[in-house]
Amino acid sequence: MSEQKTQGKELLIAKGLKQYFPIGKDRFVRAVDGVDFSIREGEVMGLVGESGSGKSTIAYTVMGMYRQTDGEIIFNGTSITKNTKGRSKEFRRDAQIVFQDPGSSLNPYQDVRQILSLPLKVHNVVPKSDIDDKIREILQMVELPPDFMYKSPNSIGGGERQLVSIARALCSNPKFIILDEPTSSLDVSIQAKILNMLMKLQEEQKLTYMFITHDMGVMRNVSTKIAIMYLGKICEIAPTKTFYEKPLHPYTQMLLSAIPVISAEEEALKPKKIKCEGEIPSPVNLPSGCSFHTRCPFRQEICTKEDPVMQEVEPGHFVRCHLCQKK
Amino acid sequence: MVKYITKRLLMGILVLLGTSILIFTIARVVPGDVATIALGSRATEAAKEALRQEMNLHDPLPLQYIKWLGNVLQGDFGNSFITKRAVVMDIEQFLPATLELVIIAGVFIVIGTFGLGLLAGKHKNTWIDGLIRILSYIGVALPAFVVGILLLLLFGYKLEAIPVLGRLSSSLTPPTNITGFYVLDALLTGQFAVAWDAFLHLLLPALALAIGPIVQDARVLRSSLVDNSTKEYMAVSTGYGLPPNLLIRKYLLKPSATSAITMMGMDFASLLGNAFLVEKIFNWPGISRYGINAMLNKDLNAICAVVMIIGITFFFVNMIVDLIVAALDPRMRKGGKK
Amino acid sequence: LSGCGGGNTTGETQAAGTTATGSTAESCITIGVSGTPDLDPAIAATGSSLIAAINMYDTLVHPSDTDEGVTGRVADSWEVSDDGLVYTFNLKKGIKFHNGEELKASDVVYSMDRLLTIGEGYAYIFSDFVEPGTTVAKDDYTVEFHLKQSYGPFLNALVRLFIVSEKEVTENTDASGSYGEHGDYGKNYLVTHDAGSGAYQAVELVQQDYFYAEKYDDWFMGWDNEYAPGAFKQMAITEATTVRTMVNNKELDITDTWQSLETLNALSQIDGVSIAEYSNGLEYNMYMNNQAAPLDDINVRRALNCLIDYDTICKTILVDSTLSAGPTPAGVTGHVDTAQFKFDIEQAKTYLAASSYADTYKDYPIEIVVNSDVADLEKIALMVQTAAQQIGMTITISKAPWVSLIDKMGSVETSPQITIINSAPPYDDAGVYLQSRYSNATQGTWENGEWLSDSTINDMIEDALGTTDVDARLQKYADIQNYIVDEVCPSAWLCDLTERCAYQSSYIKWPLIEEADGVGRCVNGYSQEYYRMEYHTELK
Amino acid sequence: MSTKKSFLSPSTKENLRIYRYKFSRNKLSVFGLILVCISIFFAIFAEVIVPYPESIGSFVDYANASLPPSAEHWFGTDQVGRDVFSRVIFSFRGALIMSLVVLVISVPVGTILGLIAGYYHGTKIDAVIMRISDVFLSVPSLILALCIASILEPNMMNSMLAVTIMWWPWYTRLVYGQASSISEEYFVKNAELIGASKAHILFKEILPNCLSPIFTKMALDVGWVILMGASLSFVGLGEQPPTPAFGQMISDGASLMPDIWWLTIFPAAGIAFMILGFNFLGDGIRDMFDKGGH
Amino acid sequence: MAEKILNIEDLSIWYRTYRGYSQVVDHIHLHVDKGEKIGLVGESGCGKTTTMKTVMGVLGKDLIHIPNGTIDFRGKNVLTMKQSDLLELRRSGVSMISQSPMSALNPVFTIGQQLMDILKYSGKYNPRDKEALKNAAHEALTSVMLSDPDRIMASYPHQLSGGMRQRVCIASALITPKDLLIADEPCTALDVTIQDQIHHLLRELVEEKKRSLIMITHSLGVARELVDRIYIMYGGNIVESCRTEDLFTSPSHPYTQGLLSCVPRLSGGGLSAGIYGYVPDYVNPPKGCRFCPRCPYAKKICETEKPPMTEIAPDHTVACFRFGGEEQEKGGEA
Ligand SMILES: Nc1ncnc2c1ncn2[C@@H]1O[C@H](COP(=O)(O)OP(=O)(O)OP(=O)(O)O)[C@@H](O)[C@H]1O
Ligand SMILES: Nc1ncnc2c1ncn2[C@@H]1O[C@H](COP(=O)(O)OP(=O)(O)OP(=O)(O)O)[C@@H](O)[C@H]1O
Ligand SMILES: [Mg+2]
Ligand SMILES: [Mg+2]
Repeated sequence: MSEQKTQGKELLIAKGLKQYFPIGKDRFVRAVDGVDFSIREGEVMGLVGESGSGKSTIAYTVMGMYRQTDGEIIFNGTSITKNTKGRSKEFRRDAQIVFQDPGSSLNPYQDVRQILSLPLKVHNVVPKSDIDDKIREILQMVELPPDFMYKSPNSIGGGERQLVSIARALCSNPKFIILDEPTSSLDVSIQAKILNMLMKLQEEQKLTYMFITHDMGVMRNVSTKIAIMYLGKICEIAPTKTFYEKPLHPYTQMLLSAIPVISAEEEALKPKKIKCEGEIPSPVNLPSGCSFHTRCPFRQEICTKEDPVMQEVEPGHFVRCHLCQKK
Repeated sequence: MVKYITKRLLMGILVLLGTSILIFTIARVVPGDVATIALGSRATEAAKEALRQEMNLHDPLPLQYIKWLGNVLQGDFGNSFITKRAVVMDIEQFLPATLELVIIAGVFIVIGTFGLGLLAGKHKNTWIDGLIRILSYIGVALPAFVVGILLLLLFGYKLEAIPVLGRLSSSLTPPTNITGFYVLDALLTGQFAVAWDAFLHLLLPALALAIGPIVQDARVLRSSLVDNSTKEYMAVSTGYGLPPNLLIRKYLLKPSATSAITMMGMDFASLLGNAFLVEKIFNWPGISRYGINAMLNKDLNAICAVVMIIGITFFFVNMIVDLIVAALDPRMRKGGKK
Repeated sequence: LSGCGGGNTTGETQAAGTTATGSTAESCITIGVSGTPDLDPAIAATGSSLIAAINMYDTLVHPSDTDEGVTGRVADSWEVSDDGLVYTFNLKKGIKFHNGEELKASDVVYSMDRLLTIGEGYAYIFSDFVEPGTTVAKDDYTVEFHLKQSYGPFLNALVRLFIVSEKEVTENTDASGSYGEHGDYGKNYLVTHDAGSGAYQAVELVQQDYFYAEKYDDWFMGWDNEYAPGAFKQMAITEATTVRTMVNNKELDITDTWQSLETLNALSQIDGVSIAEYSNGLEYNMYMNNQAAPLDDINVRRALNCLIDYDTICKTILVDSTLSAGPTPAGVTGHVDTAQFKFDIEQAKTYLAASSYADTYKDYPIEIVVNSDVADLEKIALMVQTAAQQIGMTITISKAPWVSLIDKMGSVETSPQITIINSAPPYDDAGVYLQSRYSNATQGTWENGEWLSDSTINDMIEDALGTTDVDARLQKYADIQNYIVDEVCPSAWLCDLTERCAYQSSYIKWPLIEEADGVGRCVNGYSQEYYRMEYHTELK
Repeated sequence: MSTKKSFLSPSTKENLRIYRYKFSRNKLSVFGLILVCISIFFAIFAEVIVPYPESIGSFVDYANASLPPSAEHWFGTDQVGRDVFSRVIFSFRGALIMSLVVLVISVPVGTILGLIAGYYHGTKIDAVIMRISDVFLSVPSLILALCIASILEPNMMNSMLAVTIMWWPWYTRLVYGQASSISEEYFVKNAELIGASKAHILFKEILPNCLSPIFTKMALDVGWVILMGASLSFVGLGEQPPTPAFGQMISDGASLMPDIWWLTIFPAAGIAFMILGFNFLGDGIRDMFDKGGH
Repeated sequence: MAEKILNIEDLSIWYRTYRGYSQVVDHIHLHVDKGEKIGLVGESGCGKTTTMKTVMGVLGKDLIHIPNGTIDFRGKNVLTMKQSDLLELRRSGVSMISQSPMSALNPVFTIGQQLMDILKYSGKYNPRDKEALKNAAHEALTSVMLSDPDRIMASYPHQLSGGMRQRVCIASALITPKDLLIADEPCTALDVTIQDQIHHLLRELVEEKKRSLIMITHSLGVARELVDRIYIMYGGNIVESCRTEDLFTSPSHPYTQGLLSCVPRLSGGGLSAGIYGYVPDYVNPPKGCRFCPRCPYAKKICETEKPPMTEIAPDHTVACFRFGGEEQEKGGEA
């Protein structure tokens, strides 16, 4: 299913998005440092990258949790960054997020019913009298039994908690959901189940996902296009198939080559092992030039001086690397 | 570090200003005729009027405050209604006595807390732990003044074992005033008998003050010891084959000490103000008793001064405790969250 | 604006004597007091201050030991002009102040003017009829007081004029004080020093701790009494446990008189400790605010008078006190026994029925405010409350510290409906007592909580005080007393207080107590003239 | 609609069972609960259960004054002949009322301010609220309470007022710490993103998570308030006579130690009884909300 | 057969909880040979860490109860060891890399202080020879690719990133030579690239110095790349053990099969449906096979009896009634 080309209009466009966090005088964590991407309706865009590369920050910035440093976000044709006093009501209804940590994303002092009724009430999805029915319906969508309504988050497992989070995101009939590592803290057996359900929902309800993970295996199976992040910048975007078959950026290659796999067949797919070296620089003191040059085995003179720009090497395949630059 | 301290100091000044406004307002707005309170109801009208002029009572309140603050900044809190002299002189006289008492009590608190706390933590869920727990409940439930009375009766009255009243036996001459602390001054001037006598006088009131905090803080220490002993890093350190004694005294105690130290700091600082009952019972000429007298007699200038002095001391003690805690626990540095 | 003056005597120690700091004389008598004294005789008003002043200063006249009236002390003799407006005193020669200066007439003048100008302490007993600046020294040993109006008890009042050394005070004056050319009038100096000529001289005052004074060897009265204490020390201790421990350890020789019955009982169990009983002329009064309903009706006041169990008060609560007979303390010059109320609930009912509140008194709860510093007052209030309950009157009790009580009594609106206070004449004269208790002039002070505003009484008192002839004056006093009880009944008179304290009778001889026939009597404060006591170190 | 049961937590049987288990696991907590219940019982039914109800009000009986404990007077009688047992029992009421009034006023005030400051962590609102509470915290509470109580009229009302004024900042501080960390949690962020009102976020999302330390502190504070009241009484600034109060009785009795010991010891024991009860209870509540499993 | 360095026989470990004993580890058998690398694979919460901490003897008696079983390390039972022997065991016998780097370091001491103490009490160095201790610490830190050992030594844990802390943990476990190294998911906080390097390091260490390794992980991929033999654990039971190659070619236990199918493949091909149901409740575990409620092949007997470990091929044992026991023949197909 990931192969199919979805040709919708562009639902979310980010241009030159920057998010810096001040830490003391004139020092910033450059968590997101100028990224551009767009997501079409019905697409599942995967965002991968190692821990701390700024994946969640992109998600939170899009959702409007931070006062964004720079750049523009266009959602459904309108620029939402103009609205500095938080996001509009429509956006809050149409865009939802499922957080990474199931432990802290549900209020331990509310039961599932209360948790789910909040978005229903705020967005007046159904009349007050129908709230309970609607909750049952939504629980059914995520394959939880109706009597889950009365459970408290403390008494259910991590997987179920994540399902409740997903149910909450579905309450307001959104168009777009950001999934921030929805399964990374769960077991493989439960992960598979949740991923399946997510994909089913996406198809049924024509949803658009931004799917964040660091698991390349998962990414391969859920996304239609993949963006890979390194130190606050996107270094490669490509349709899933191309991405795995013809990775161009050295970092992508390095990453793919290091993935532990469970069959020889997969082994064959991996690029040749690239020995990595060097420290990961901190996002506070970014190196000059390409931020990956400290670890890059193919580093050249220019890499230490000039920051490469994003280039479309073939339709839909963007790379940010001096080596792949078309002259 | 320096920046942190400066920031704390600035913040402290702000808070102290707030405190001064609070206390000044209370002292000026609420009571009746200040002049009558100060001079008695049979004083002549001229005398009363003179006092009102002196205290600027005819000015609007904010102006009164500013004038008062101006004087305070020059070290002038006005005259006490009771002692009829500059409040500053009273404070000079009474503060060292209380500080000496409270410092000894503080030493008791530190020794007692760590002693009992470690004992209970080491023998958790045994009878020793239980006994200390019961002691701590008794400590919570028995007010210091009751403890003081019991100690006084037992040691001073029944056993006559320890001199109990005042700072020094009346047969001895107080040492020359250097620091105001009798024990220290006597040692500095080489009068060892005086130092010993002064120390004996300190024992019981200090103990009465210390017992409550000791048993409670020991429990705080015990519970953080027990909490931390289940932490992953303790299991890991155990796994490295470090000797059990080192584990408890170093690896467990240091991260566990901070909450108890914070508590001890708070207790220590509040002793200064709350010592009055004990001071009263042991006839200790201290600032706390002076403050209570001032309050009961509506000695307004003295009240303001005492509250401010205690506020300042409180602030410094808290700051020192924070610095100690920061020294012990690097996570608390950079003015981090508690 | 260094208005407060003298806050900058930096570093100076409390000591008056240069080197004698704290070294305690062998035979030092230690007395418990409720607070360290004010040494300045122009300010002194509290009990402990009075004791200190009496022992450190001399006065022109001294209360007579034998009969009513006064005998000369500094004054050798005196004359009164016929119109009673000029008093001339001839002073003894060779009296030396503690600083070695001789006491002269100018010192007396200075002392009077200083007292009046400062206007605190006992100034009020002179300020009505003596103007500052009118007293003159005719020569070194003759002083003349010129009164504005005639004042009968003037001689008696002079026991409160303590003579300070002009030289010593002026030498130690802080020029920046608020008394113009007099600077601070030596006020700051006299906080810790004395400037007197009396039997003892101040050595050290540690605020709120103790005051220590030593014998003045050159005292002009001489030291016939070889066992007289070499020093006295007033210690500010009130806590009963502390007092007990100290008495037990023989560290305290005489306690203050505010110890509870139980404490005194316990103290008397200690070997060598006896209870001293004497009367300072203190009378316990239950003040009723005559302007507050329902106390504005005389019959209600009378009813309350009948609700007091006088016997229990005198026997059980204020042990060994005597029944009060009228609006002045017994034993004061000019006192007469008046009619007395009895504890009689039926009688109370009758009075109540006769009052204008006969039907409504139940709607008027009455509040008794008691001084929280005196343990026994609450018991009396409780008794009244219990008795009142029996006839359906509601009485509530609240406690207030002395200062707020004074404050409350400052105006008629805030004055408690009922409060219990003891008062004594400032000197031995019934008239001055009547004036301070019942005239309009003292309304708003703690001595007068009745708010009588009765012009008849006012006039009578004024007339009596202006009478110079002793017998005529005393007759007028008698009339006033009877009038007050019979026609006004503004208060209830609970008892004449017998003050009780414990003292170490095994080594202290206290003539006032031991030679008295029954309860020793004296003018307030004079019970503790230490030069008269004997301190037997060898018996300790 | 979400009714009362939603306030604390979803009242599933499981949760209640866990709470009950955790609470009752420590026998002392149960003991504390019993002590507290007895105290409340004493406070409510004092007049009915005491052997000498008249001793509570104005009553003097000098014939029976200062009697030692006996069969008729379990705790003896005081200097005016009132039954000490009856007075001790009755004192529970004053002590409870005092703590109740103080806490009922100071806890909500402190909590709301703390919630606001914690939620707006790092802003001006936070700074203003916390500095004001610092002002009150910068002087030992007993001193300031005494100061207020003595300058105002010294009676029960004013003592309570004074203590209340001193008390709220502690809750502000406590809740502030909690709230500022809770407001970082994802469920709060989520509620914000959904567009819930500030009131909902403060009271429905954050507040329930702060309740356990609040309740624990409240239980322990009852003891402190009682002690504070006793200390105020000791210097004559508390409950007015003849209504019995622990501190008053102790301070009156203290001067009579050790001969008439029963006047001090029994009221002290009464205080100890209540404080122990509430402390045990507080420990129990803390255990109950304790996240740690075993 | 090689010398067994660690041999766990019939071990059960119960946690004391408010609901009663939580029977987390249930009758497991496990052994490690000298020079062998074994993997312990299973989902979160199945008792891997618990087992290994018990081997180290760091779980207090007030926390756990051991109803039966023995843990022999170099022939001595750890469970009945004297304190001094236990210290010796920890100093030279076993070391463990903790799973949670965030809480495994004492927050109030610098890394240097902590490393130095380990060295000082290891008995391998002269405690007074500061220089030697420091060098050893430096070496350990560089070996885990921490580039600036001096700065790291002077840092407190909270000043380091999660990845750095994890590498510090690894370094302190490797700092003195031990016979057996237990690595409890050592790479959770690390990037795949660094993870790869650490695995390389571990492999080198064990292979060159003839030590043994227990690698705890929930990733079959990691196990496949690193270890010789794999134990699959489910719900406190060891359900299958075999050589690594065999596991991927002929997984036998239904759980193993499910697990393998759940792993998303790099080659695409969609996602599996996952394993039906959830992990058992340890306080009231299923009476028979603990996997039974989730097992597609479950039969009557699975509900009531525990399946024994059955050797279905050399070095390949499975605990399932589909193999072995009287049910063996019938169980083949379903
Ligand atoms: N509020 C903040 N203040 C300061 N720094 C922040 C803040 N939030 C994130 N960062 C920093 O920004 C960087 C990117 O963080 P982010 O959470 O977006 O990473 P991530 O890719 O989601 O990582 P992970 O996989 O661990 O979730 C990190 O270095 C992080 O420390
Ligand atoms: N102190 C404890 N008290 C009670 N139960 C505990 C305790 N520690 C762990 N458990 C339970 O024991 C079970 C096994 O825990 P353990 O940490 O051994 O699992 P694990 O296999 O290491 O899991 P993970 O992969 O998450 O590390 C879990 O269900 C856990 O909830
Ligand atoms: Mg993230
Ligand atoms: Mg684990």
